[in-house]
Amino acid sequence: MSSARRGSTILGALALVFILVGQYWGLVKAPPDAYQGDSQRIMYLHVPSILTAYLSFFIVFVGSCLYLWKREPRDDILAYAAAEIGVLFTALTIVEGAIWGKPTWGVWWTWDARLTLTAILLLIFVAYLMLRALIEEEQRAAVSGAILGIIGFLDIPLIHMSVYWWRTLHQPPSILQPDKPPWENVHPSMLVALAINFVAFILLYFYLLSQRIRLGEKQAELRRRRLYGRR
Amino acid sequence: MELLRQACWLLWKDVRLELRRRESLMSMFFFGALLLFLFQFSFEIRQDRVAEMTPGLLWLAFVFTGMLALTQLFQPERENFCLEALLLTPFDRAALFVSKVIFNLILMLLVELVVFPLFAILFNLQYWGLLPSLFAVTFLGTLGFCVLGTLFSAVTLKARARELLLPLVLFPLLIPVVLATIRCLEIILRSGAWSEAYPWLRLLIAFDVIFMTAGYLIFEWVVEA
Amino acid sequence: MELLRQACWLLWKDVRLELRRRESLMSMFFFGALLLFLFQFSFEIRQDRVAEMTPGLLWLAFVFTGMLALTQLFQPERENFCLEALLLTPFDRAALFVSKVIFNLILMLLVELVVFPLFAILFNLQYWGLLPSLFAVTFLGTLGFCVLGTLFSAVTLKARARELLLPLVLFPLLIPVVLATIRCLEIILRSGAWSEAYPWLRLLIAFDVIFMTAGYLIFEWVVEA
Amino acid sequence: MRQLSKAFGSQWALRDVSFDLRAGECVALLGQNGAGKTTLLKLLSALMRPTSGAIELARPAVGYLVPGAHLYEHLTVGENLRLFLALHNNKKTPAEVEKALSRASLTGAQDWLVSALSAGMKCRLLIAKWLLVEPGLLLLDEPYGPLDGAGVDLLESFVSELTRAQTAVIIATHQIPRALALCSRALVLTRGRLVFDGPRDDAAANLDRLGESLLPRGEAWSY
Amino acid sequence: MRQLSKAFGSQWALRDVSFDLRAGECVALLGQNGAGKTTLLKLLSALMRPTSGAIELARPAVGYLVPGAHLYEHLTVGENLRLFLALHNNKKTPAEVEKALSRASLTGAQDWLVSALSAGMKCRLLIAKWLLVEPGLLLLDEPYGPLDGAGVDLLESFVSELTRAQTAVIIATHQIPRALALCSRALVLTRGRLVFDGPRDDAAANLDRLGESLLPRGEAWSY
Ligand code: HEM
Ligand SMILES: Nc1ncnc2c1ncn2[C@@H]1O[C@H](COP(=O)(O)OP(=O)(O)OP(=O)(O)O)[C@@H](O)[C@H]1O
Ligand SMILES: Nc1ncnc2c1ncn2[C@@H]1O[C@H](COP(=O)(O)OP(=O)(O)OP(=O)(O)O)[C@@H](O)[C@H]1O
Ligand SMILES: [Mg+2]
Ligand SMILES: [Mg+2]
Repeated sequence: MSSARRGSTILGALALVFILVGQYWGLVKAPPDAYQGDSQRIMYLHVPSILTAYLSFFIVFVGSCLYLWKREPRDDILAYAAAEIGVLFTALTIVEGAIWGKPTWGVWWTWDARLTLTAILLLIFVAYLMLRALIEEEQRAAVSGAILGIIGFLDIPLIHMSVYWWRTLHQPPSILQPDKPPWENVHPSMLVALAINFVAFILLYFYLLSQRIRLGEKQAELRRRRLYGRR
Repeated sequence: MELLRQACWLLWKDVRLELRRRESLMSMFFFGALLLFLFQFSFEIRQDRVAEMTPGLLWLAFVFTGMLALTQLFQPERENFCLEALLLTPFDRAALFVSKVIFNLILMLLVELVVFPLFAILFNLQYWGLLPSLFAVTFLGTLGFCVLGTLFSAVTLKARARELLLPLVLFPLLIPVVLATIRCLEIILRSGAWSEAYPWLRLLIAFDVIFMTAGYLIFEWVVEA
Repeated sequence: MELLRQACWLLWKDVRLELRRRESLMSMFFFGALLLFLFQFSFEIRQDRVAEMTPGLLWLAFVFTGMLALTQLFQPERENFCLEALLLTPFDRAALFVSKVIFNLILMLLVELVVFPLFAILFNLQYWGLLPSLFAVTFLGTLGFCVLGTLFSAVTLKARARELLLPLVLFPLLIPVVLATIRCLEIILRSGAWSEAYPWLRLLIAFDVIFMTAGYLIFEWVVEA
Repeated sequence: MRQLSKAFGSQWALRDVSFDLRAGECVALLGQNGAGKTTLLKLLSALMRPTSGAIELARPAVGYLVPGAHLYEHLTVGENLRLFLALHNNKKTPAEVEKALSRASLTGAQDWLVSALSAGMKCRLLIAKWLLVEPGLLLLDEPYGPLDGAGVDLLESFVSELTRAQTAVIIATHQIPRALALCSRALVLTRGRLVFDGPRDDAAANLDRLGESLLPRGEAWSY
Repeated sequence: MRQLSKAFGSQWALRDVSFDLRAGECVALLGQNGAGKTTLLKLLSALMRPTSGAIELARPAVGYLVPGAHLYEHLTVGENLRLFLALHNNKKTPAEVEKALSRASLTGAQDWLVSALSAGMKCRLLIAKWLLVEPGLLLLDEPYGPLDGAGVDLLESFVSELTRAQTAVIIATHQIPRALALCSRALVLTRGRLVFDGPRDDAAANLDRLGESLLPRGEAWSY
């Protein structure tokens, strides 16, 4: 228990260090973008956030499968925790993207495939949380969540495909293409900033996840104590 | 096949109940008709735009009426602990899934059968020749809708704010179905060419197959204690 | 006012049942967002067409929410003979009608409150200044919808054959309400001029008043043995 | 009650039943399964309309207790009581409510959802409800079913309190010994017809003759 | 049954209940309101999952009879029976079904909607259903409630038939005299704990000590 706690704390500290370094690198050391100027620097947050969100979805899936299979409350706690943090990072991505979009595209939102996909991701995660919150009985809520976690994950490739085709097969790609940064002439320190921020976000993610799992375990422990009395 | 035999019995039960009360069908027909009127009054559908708007409107009408049916799909089981009564029997849980999917499919197809011609008349469309292909595509889409819809109708059986929660959970997952069906319909209406629609059609079929399998495998957990 | 006091208690009960926690409200918000997504996928809503399509789309969203809510409106009373329990008390039957209408109205207004701004943001509309008038009109339309819908939903509570006629009468009545509201919205969005919308508005108000009175008078007969 | 009849479809569930009730009277309503007891109670409570005949009530407030029904499962015990008391225009104080609940051994269950109560506890809750409402006529439909010994004691003391307060009580039940011990008068229905109406001792003496299957074989039904 | 426990939220409904059942045994399950009888039966029927503990069944087919529940109200009697028999993989002929119905005095009610049956008739219908299904373990939850004398006779002959056919039967009830007369063994629950498990005569002798409020005041409970 306490070694897990220590690990989590170290993770948190590391994440903090990397975030600080990454921000320094992103905000100060990396040169401004040739076309977009300083607003491009938000990329150093934006891209790592969506990456962690994807990771989250995968962890929800794994936790859900394990829970249905083994019925260990531990796996359910994992899935729930990952879903909650997933919402956070997906929302973060969208907010960052929107903030980025306003100066570059002139609008907060556009129906680009990638944006749409991210929004759908958010909706699925949110539906997961709602579903769990609106079912009274604990076991029922856990099982229902697991089912949504699995089905949702299976659905992602299909949603991905359909949304991309929707935007590409149907009409010419929109003039706005956020996914084509001028990689050819990227400054190396841009890449370094991005890499550091990747690591920072992954660390941060696992730190939050471990904390959230701990919270879930504490709640379960509390319920057990109420039942069996202090031991 | 044990599963099919049991599913048939359960289906027979649902059909019996529906014939006796006609609750779902009635509200679906009314709602479908209301939607058509709504479309008629609110979107000026001009002839040149028909190919573009029709699939969206039609499919939207189907999805919405389908949603209505889904909120009531397990009503008989909710009353009088009948779900428990079913669970006491040693039947294959997947049979319940299969029967409810089929029942829902029947309801929706009936509504579609009425709405399609009504739509054509109201909007003066001339797509009678295309009707078989349109219907085939709609069938695939409806199947996908029913499969996931039934699954989550069962999942949200005991939830509060159910009528809002169900679409909330369901719609994001249904996006491939919605997009694929509409695009297919559009392509057929525009050019009548199947070849262009193939990728979408494949997607639709993949969706149906994946989630029928997944639902079949997972349903046991949905209804158990 | 005895009636209002009783209606308040009944309303309190419904609200209690619905929101044991605040998540129901959140679900409303996401529900609104979801509908707009669905529209986007169904029709390519282009900038130049938005103003024209807005009233229809908005009302589509509202009618859909309303219908879903209606199927569940009397669910608490259906279970466990609770309607009988209510009828055993000497309360004014109309109070039940009033409370259910208000409950339904609250639900729909909440969704509308979310959908309006969301719609504006997602489709880049500039109707902020018109919002109060739009909302006023929508309110009138929603009221009419809720009144008729509540009656409709109460009727289906009883399965007796002769009363199945009532929905047949009630449902078509919804069409003028929806039509009037859409026309009003359209006019306001197009020109912002109230004067042009007056005839429709008067029609809408007349409908609301007539249906509310009729519902109030008829409701006792609908729920009584 | 005059010439009360009720038909379902082409079938009579109740045929020309007439009787008078005095205030403060306790009546046992007996009869086989399907004899029409529940139908009669529903007619009296105005939850059903008679096919013919009329009901005249001196005090219109009718209470009708069916174990397990008539409660919102997803409201708490306290919320259910508050709602129904408010609709009955009943201005009992929270202290009185608390007292009624404690009589029904439901102290501390105020904040439980009704769906979390056991069958007997729901029945006790209904008793507490009518205890607070004090109706002019109380109809009980098979109230003994889910109650344990203490619950039966509660029910019977509740009934005798009501009759002392001039409320008429009708108990439809198959627990004939208990019902006859409690009530002063008995009605017996057979296939929708009122075949006996008289004091309990006459009923007890003639029970075998009145309905063949009222008692299980060999049951001693002393009271 | 090993160490069966069930908690609802932070409250135990059943605490470490363990017992064995032999084939053909008839067990009376007694206890006050809220003691946990229904919870125990639901766990045994696998309609609920235990919080801890495990259940081992020799013959997996479990029947669970709760008067008034488990029937589709808007199907007819015949349709209900046909549906459930089909799902139980039970190949009884229509003649056998007719016979079971006539034993339950429901002849001619085949085409009635279940919603048109009286409480006792529904209970008889459930008895007919389990009579046809012949489960390996039958759980009865307060079956006496809505039954008249003849119905009780039917129930008891049904139970003794089953036990003769090596089916184990558990009856949860507050009709202690009847249950003890019928059963060979008794279990008594008090606030979720099994406080007695033994032959019925021991139970009968110790009843006052086991649960204060199992019997109404002054009830003679000879059997
Ligand atoms: C609400 C708005 C936005 C959302 C939801 C969003 C979402 C995403 C997502 C999901 C990715 C990862 C995609 C992948 O790796 O496959 C991504 C990457 C990226 N986004 Fe955004 N984005 C938004 C706005 C913007 C804006 C305004 C810009 C800049 C003009 C931008 C530039 C980028 C870049 C440069 C990448 C990474 C490079 C790449 O994968 O090609 N995004 N965004
Ligand atoms: N809704 C209904 N539709 C048609 N017939 C009905 C309906 N309700 C009751 N009946 C019939 O009326 C008769 C009397 O039913 P009732 O419920 O009054 O009997 P009961 O005396 O209460 O019996 P029990 O002791 O079993 O509760 C029965 O034959 C029953 O089938
Ligand atoms: N779904 C539930 N949620 C929470 N608590 C419950 C639930 N079901 C039962 N309980 C509680 O568990 C305890 C046992 O209930 P149970 O229904 O098993 O009692 P019982 O022995 O059947 O009583 P009765 O004789 O009244 O039927 C009660 O205190 C009850 O409040
Ligand atoms: Mg009855
Ligand atoms: Mg019980």
